[in-house]
This record gives sequence, structure tokens and C-alpha cells, in this order.
Amino acid sequence: MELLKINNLYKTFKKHRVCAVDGASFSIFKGEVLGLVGESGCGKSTLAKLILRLIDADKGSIFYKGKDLLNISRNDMRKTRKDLQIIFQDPYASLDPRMKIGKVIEEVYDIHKNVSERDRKSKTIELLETVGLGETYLNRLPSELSGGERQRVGIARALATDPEFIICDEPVSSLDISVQAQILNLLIELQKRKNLTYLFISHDLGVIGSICDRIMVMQSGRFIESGSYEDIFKNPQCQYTRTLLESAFLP
Amino acid sequence: MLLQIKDLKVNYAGLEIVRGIDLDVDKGECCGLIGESGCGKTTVGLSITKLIPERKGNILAGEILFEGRDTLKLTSEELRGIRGKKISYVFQEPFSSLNPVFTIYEQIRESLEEKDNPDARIADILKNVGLEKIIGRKNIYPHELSGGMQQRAMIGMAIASRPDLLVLDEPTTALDVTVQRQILELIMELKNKMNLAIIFISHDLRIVFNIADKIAIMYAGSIIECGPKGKIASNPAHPYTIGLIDSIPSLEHRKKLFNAIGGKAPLFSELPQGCKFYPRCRFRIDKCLEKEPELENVSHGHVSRCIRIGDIVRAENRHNLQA
Amino acid sequence: MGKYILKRIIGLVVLLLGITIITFSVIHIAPGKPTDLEAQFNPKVSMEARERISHLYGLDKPLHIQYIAWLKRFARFDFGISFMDSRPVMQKILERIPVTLTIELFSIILILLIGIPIGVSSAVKEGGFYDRFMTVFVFIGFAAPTFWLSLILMDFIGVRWGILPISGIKSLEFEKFGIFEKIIDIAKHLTLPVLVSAFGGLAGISRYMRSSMLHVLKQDYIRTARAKGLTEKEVLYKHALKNALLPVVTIIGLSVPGLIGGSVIFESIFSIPGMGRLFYESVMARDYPVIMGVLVIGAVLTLLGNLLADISYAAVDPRIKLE
Amino acid sequence: MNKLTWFGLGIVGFFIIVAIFAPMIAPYNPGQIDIENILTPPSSSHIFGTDSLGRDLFSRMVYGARISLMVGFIAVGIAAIIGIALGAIAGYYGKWVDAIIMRFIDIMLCFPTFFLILAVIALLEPSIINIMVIIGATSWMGIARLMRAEILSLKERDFIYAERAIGASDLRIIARHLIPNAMAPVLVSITLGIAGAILVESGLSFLGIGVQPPTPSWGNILSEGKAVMGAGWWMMLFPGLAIFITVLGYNLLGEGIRENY
Repeated sequence: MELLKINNLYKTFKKHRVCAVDGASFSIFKGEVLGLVGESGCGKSTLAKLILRLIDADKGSIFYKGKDLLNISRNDMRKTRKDLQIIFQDPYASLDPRMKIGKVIEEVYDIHKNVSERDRKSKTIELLETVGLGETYLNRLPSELSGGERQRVGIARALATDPEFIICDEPVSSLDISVQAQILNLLIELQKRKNLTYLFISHDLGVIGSICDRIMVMQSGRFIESGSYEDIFKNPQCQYTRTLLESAFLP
Repeated sequence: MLLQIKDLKVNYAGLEIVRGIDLDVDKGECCGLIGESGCGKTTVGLSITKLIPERKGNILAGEILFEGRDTLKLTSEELRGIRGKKISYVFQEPFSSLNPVFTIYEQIRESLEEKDNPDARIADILKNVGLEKIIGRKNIYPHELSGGMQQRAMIGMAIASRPDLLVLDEPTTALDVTVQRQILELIMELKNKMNLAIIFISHDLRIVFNIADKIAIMYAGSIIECGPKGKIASNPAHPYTIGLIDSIPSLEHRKKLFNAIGGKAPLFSELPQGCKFYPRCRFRIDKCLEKEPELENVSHGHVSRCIRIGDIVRAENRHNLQA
Repeated sequence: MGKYILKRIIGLVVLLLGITIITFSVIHIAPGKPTDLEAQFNPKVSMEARERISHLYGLDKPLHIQYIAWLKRFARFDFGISFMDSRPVMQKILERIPVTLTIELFSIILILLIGIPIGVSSAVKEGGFYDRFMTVFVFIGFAAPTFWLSLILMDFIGVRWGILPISGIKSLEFEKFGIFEKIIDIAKHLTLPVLVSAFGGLAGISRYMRSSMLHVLKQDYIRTARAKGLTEKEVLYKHALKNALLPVVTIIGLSVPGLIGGSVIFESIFSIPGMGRLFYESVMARDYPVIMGVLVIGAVLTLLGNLLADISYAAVDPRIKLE
Repeated sequence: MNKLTWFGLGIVGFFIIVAIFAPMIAPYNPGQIDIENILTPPSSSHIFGTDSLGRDLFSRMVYGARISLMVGFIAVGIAAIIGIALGAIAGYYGKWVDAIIMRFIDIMLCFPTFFLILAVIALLEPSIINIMVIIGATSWMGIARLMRAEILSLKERDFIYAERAIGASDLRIIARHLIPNAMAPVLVSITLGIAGAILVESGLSFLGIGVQPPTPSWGNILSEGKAVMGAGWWMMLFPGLAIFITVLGYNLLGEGIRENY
């Protein structure tokens, strides 16, 4: 079943005078892990922010449950945000440095009122446990946590609204390899247990290859190739995809 | 032996984060120094020519014999004779490692040992590192170059005085994947052409498995395994190395959970007793807590700091890595 | 380059218009017309003076027409006539500008010549006795009120020990002196004002220079310079200093308004016939045309100071292209 | 927090206490004229000596502290409110709003602040309230620029996008996340601003256009001291010293806050 349908999405940043996203059209199906790979500056992160309307697109449309997210009111958009969440790359920049970990989660319940005042604390602890943290983290500040732990808090925050779809914008790129494996395990388990759909963005073909069902290759704002894992890894059509595969140190 | 680091101990920001390192590098040999963030690998690299900022840290003990002389005992005058001349560095962030207000030409000229007729020598260096396009253009500044070109300029500066040893600290981590490959090929080309010894410091096992002759793996301030690349790849003899190899995403292993290492890296202020990897180790037994194991021989030239070398070699479903 | 200058000029015109609008609105800040305020407050100003103000500002006409009329006159540098001695305001101001600018120029030179070396050496010897001593000196410089400092200097150096003259810029028998003695005489008269005017700025620049230098010394390219084997002097006074000096250029531009503003105080105390003193006297006598004239000219001088700072910054920092 | 910062905090605290409990601390009524001992040097009965009207200098100094600190706090309060508001709006909404506010700031920064204040005071009677409002209205630009720069850099940080992603409203983002994170450097400039405001007030009073006698302010006491220069050293020493120490206190405190944030 088609969860999200995006067609010819455009975004140009006046500052850089370069077209960040140049006519992106694709669909995302329920329960799949759609991979998006490309080098830095090709517009992957911009696309992620456009899909959730964190930044405004120049033109194009994004259909979700029959509604075009770019044309609904800000208030309706805020309600639909419950189902669409995002995890960011830099664990240090994705958490408010002054906010305790418990408060980060509770703020989501406060905004969406999806959990009553009384059992917010217990729900927060339960959520922290599902991402491999626990009650001892409630009163800690982000600066006291390691990169991997902060990323787990980011994942917990994304799960707090019980979403259907999560954009993982380079979630493991700035983590050490051993921590990367832990976080990838967590993402794979969560997907199975909560039947989530991921748009998984990364510049690392090894990570993309080991977690994604379908893959889109992006270069300077445009999709130059997309297909199943076998299509992309076994017989890539474009030269750019081939160079990417050669450059990645795939074991 | 070109470089011998003997029982190096270094204190950084009040904590002993290099706790007795022994490492040898021969002429023309590429030695990979692997470790995750905060394990002290960069400090080891910087200690070789005493580049650690005085206020931040100091070298507590150990010797660094370079061509038989201990660099730690050299006068600042003698040390300058080695820095940039015999031992050169290339760092991780090319953009911030180049001085923004001096031209590329001037910064390379500074690294030349013989100051006569610099233009020809600089043109030659630029050709060697693939920067033919900017030969002769004396007023190019760092911000006018791409990331890859900036790193080529850094490498040019490093090889300007034909050094014997290149210390590379994560030279390609900040670059795009395609550019990363080109820079690594350039480094290998220069290594063979100039018979350079290289210390390649990285957190990424995949790169080092491709280019290093010998690999040393660091954890919590000390080397826990060291040996020829082939032996480490096919027959890793320390639980941490096995964990790292299992954490590398590989295509035969699609959609399955990784055999990942649990827990997180220890803080230097709270290092456990005995083996430092004990809290996260799948093969741990009580004996591991008694005292920190020594580096034991696994086979010729291959050592591991683990008392259960025999039993852990046959860990289940651990896939091999081709050399 | 031309496009940049054009853009800057347009920007300046906008700022100039803004200055005139604000100056004009300052005149109309008082609830009633300036003239009513006069009668009820300051008996000195006769009925006839009130007529002159209404005429000058055409107070009967609607505000925007008054403004345009005033702007036309301003464009021809005609600020009307001073109440006190009915001389053209512009002429009175032009007489006074040279004195204030000379004092300011010398105090900026003093600030740079002394402030920068203090800041740099404090940074280089961070944490040492010299650094701590200079930090205390700098804090005293920040906190000491200029008027108190002037009084103390005046009392001791002028009245008690009589080393330096303490008022005006020429001694009585100035006309009889030869050229050389005239210069010495003026210099003696200006020493105290320049010292006082520079004291606050000295603290500011050395504090700023110290933090700028400390910031630069932490950058990667300084580590690269050391790794290249450059002498400590080259690292500090070639690579680091040039980068640390960049922001100081803008700081000079930004300190111009403070210096001009400060002139009011020390020119009144040392009775120096400068712009500040003129402004103070016209404020005390409610001489509006002069008040407005000096206000606008002061702002214009600051504008030129900022423009000078921006252009010199762009010339010094290669990263800023004048596109 | 290092010794200097504690020293600064000590000074600030001391003068606040002096200002609050002025009536209890001052031995005499500050306005009480006493013709017998005009310009007497410090003695057991008048520890700071007396002024040219025989009034007790120590009492006037204590009440002067109240005026100076009040002017300092309220003027900077006004500047902070204007600065934080305009800075946050310019930083968060950007585009033409930002352009207008920034041009307005550039224009205001062109005027030598002291000139602007003098010009405005020349038009209004120099009551304490006017002085506070004028100093406040001409010293908010620094805080506005600082707040704008902080908001601009914070706005691009991922955690602000994350806040939007979980559905937080603009208001919640500005009030709960942007301003609190931007406050540290702004707090430093507010503390230094108080020192600046005290210096400006005493400068104005010294020039005779600030706090009008007989209300005591350190500036106008010092001005009286200038009139009797040579005859009454204590009239010059104590007010100047008080201003100097208070301003030093706030500067040290400001540096201290900057260091540990």
C-alpha cells in the first residue's frame, strides 16, 4: 500500500543559487525501508526536511492519506506530524543542551496530549527502556551522554507520538562503527516490532546495502537511478552509481 | 627499524589516556592504528614529535626512537630538524588545517627544506599530488579549493621535504566517498614512489584493511591487538577486534541483526580493574578481572592482549574478511 | 570592486537618511513644540529667540514638509544659525572638528600601539604572572570613569606638580612661540586628554586582542605550522598574529562613536575647544541648531569610520571577496 | 567560578545591600545642611567628611548608591526588553523584518551614544525617570545584535527542526528553546550594560545635566568635588572610588558569567 506519494518537488536556496532538490518524484510503500544514497551536498537532508515541511518547498506535492501536506493548514499539519517523524545525524545538535532527557520525551506528550499527565513519567521510562536506556537517564543532561546514547534519545523522541513513518537522516554517520551496529540493530528491531516505514538516508553504501529494500541514488538534487537492492548493487546502470560502489570499501 | 615507540605513557587533560604503547614501524611500511573516538590514538600520533599542547597534556614516560634517537629527549632545535623534514603530518579537517590568510604557494614554500629556487620544486610537488591545475598561480587561498584539493595541498606540504615517515590522522574522514578513494590512491602512490613509512590513524576498519601492511588496534589507551593485516583479518584474536569486524555492515549479512559489542567505551576516569574490555566482552571469565593481560603471542608477529586467545578464535558465525 | 563600492554607497545614503530622520524626530520628542518648552523652562531664551526657532523649523507646517525643508538645507550643510552668537552652525562645527579628530587620532594610535602588544603577549603567556597582572590592569581601565581619571590627573599632574597644562590647547604666550615651540606647546596641552581618552579604549583593545589571539592559537592550522617545524616565533608572529589581527580592524571602526561621545567629558574638563565641548555648551544653552548639527556630523563621522573599517577589513582578509 | 568572579559578585551584592538599607545605614539626613563644619575632612563624626554645604558626605554617598543602581538596573532592563524582543524577532523571522530591524540598529549605532543622550535630555527636563528611559532607549542595540546572532545560529541547529517535527508551535520554540539557549551571552552583555549605564548616569550628573541636586548621586557629588578641587580631596576621592568599584564589580561578574557558559 502506498504510504506517501511525492511528485516533482522543487527547492532552491537563494543563498547558494543552487537547486537543492530538482523535481523529486517517488513513492514510499508501507513497511519498507527505502534507501536514499548520495554524497554530501546532493540535497538528501533538504529532501528529508521538505517531506515533513520543516522547510517550505518552492513547488510540488506530497500526498499522505489523501491530503497534500504542502497545501493543508499549519494546524492540520501539526496534527499529521504525529504519524511522520525524523531522526537526525548529529547526536550533539539534535537535543536541546539545556533540557533533561526525561523532559525531552515529556514535551512530546505535552504537545500532542496523547498521554495523560499522571502516567507521563512511567510512559517515558517505558519508552527509554525500549531504546536501550532506562530510568537513570531521566534527569541527565545531553552533555552527560555518549553519542550513541544521545541518538537513542532522538529515536525515543521520534517514537513518542507512535508514528507510522520515520525519516532516518544519516542516523549513524557520525557514530563509531561499534555504536553504529548497536543503533542499526535497534532500528531494525523497532521496524519489525512496530511495523514502521523508514526513509533511510546515508552516504555509506555499506549501511544502505545492509538495511534497505529499495534504493534511490541522488546527485546534485536529482534522482539518477532507483531500484531494488539487487538492481543497484548487482547491475548499476549509471556511471555515478558505479563510481560510488567502487569507492565504498564493501567487504 | 625506522621508528620504535617503547612503553609510551601520556597524560591529557589530567587523565592518563595513553597507558603504555609499544609500536614499531619499518621503512616503507604502512601501519594502521585503529581505535574508536577517545581511545588515545591521536595523542599517540602527536607524541611522536611532541606536538601535544603543553598546557593540555604531557608525556609521562616512554621512548620514541626515530633512526635510533629518542625524539622525546631532543632539544627544540633538533626537534625542528625532524618536524616537517623527516616526519610530516596530515590531519583530518583539511579546511581548518590550512592557514586561511596565506596562499597555498606560500604554505608549501614554508615546508621546503632547501629554500633555493622554490618555484620549480613547488611545481613538482603540485604535480605529484594531482594539483597541476594550480601550478604557477601564486595567489590561490585555501577557501578557493574543494575539500579534496585542500587535502592534496596538505599532502603536498607534508612531502615537500621528502620525509621518511608520514603520520596521517583520519586524512579522509571529512571527505566525500569518491574523493576519499582518490586521496587514498594518491597516498599509496606516494608511499611506493618515495618509500614512505606511514602511520594511518583511523576509526574505520574498512579503509585500513585495504591499505595497511600491519594493523594495531587500540582500546582505552593501550594496544589490544597488533599484527599483519592478513592475520588480523582472517584470524582476529581479541574479542574487541572480533566485535569491530562483526559491526562492519556487509552485504551477505543483509537485514539481519549485527553481532554488535554491547555497552559503551569506558571513561578514562573510571577504568575497571583487570582487562579494560571486561564489561563489554562476550568471552569474559572471572580470571580476566585479576590483572590487565599482557600482549601474548598468537603467531609470529601477531599479538593480542587477552588471556583466552586459544578459545575465542573459533567464535560462531563470524564471517572472514578477504585481505 | 566597483559594484561593492556602489552597494556600500547606497547603504550609506540609506543610513544618512535614517540619521536625519532620527535627528529630526529627536527635535520633536518633547510633547509640545520646542518653543513652548523654552518659555516654561528656561527664562534666558527671549520671545525673539522663540520666533527664530519657529522660523528655522517652520513649525507651523506639517511634519513631513518641515522635514523635507530641513533636509534640503542639511544637504547644503546649512544647519541654520546658532542662538548664542548667530554664527552659521556649520562654521562653528568645522572650527572645532580638527581638535577633536586630532585627539581621537592620537588616542587610537596610542590604543593600538600599546593595546595590541599587551593583548598578544598576555595571550602568549596565558595564565602567567604577566597575563594576570595585565588582566587586572585591563579591568581597572574598563571600570575607571574618564571624568574621575581626568580630575585626578588634573589635580596631581596639573595643580599640585604643575608638569602639564590642564586647560585649553594653547598657553597664553602661544603667539610669541616659534613653530617648533608651538607644536611642543599644543602637544603638552593635548597629552592629558589623549591619555584619558585612550585609557578605556586601551583596556578594550588589549582584552579583545588577547581573546582573539587565544582563539587563533587553538586552531588546527597552528598545529600544522608547528608540525612543519617552524620556529615558535614564526608560528606565533606570522601564522597566528595575522589571523588574530583581522577582527581588530572592525573593532577600531566600532569604537569611533565611543571616542567621539567621550570627547564631551574630557573636553569640558580640560576646556579643549573641540566638538564635544561645543556640544556640551549648546546643550546647556538649549542651542538647538548647534545640537542637531553636531549630532548629525558626529553620526556622519562614525559612518565614515565604519566604512573605512569595512573596506580595510575586506582588503586584509582574502576570504572576503568584494563582489 | 574563579576568585575574580566571586570578588565581583561580592561588590555587586554589597552595593545592592547598601542601596536597599540606605536609610538605616546613613547616620545623617543627606540633605541636612550644617554651616559650622563646611568642607571638614573625614573625622569620627563624619567618616567621609562634609561637603561645601556642611552635609555629611557618607550619608549622601549611601543615598547616591540607591540612585546609581536604580538607574543602572532599570535602564538596562529597558534596553534588555527592547533588545531581546527585536533581536529575537529579527533572528527568527528573518527576510525583510530582519533587514529593517538591522538597518535601524545600524543607524542607531552611528550616533555617539553620549551625544544622543545629551541631545534628548536637552529637550526634556532631566528627571531620574527620563534619564533611565533615555539610557535604556539608546543602549539596546548591542543586546539586540547579540540575541539575533544567537537565534540565527540556534535556528539552524537540528534540535529546532526536531521541535518543529514533533509539532511544537513557533511561540513554544521561541520562548522555551531559542531564548533560554540564547540567554547566556545576552546575560553577560546585560551585566556589562549595568556597569555602562552607571558610568553614563554619573557622567551626566557630573556634567550637571543628570540627577539634579539636591538629590544625591555619585556623579553630582563628584561634580561638587571638582568645584572645590584642591580644598576637599575627600569630595573627589570617595564618589569616584564608589563608581569605580561598582563598575569593576559588574565587569568582573560579567566576565565570570561569560567564562563558565
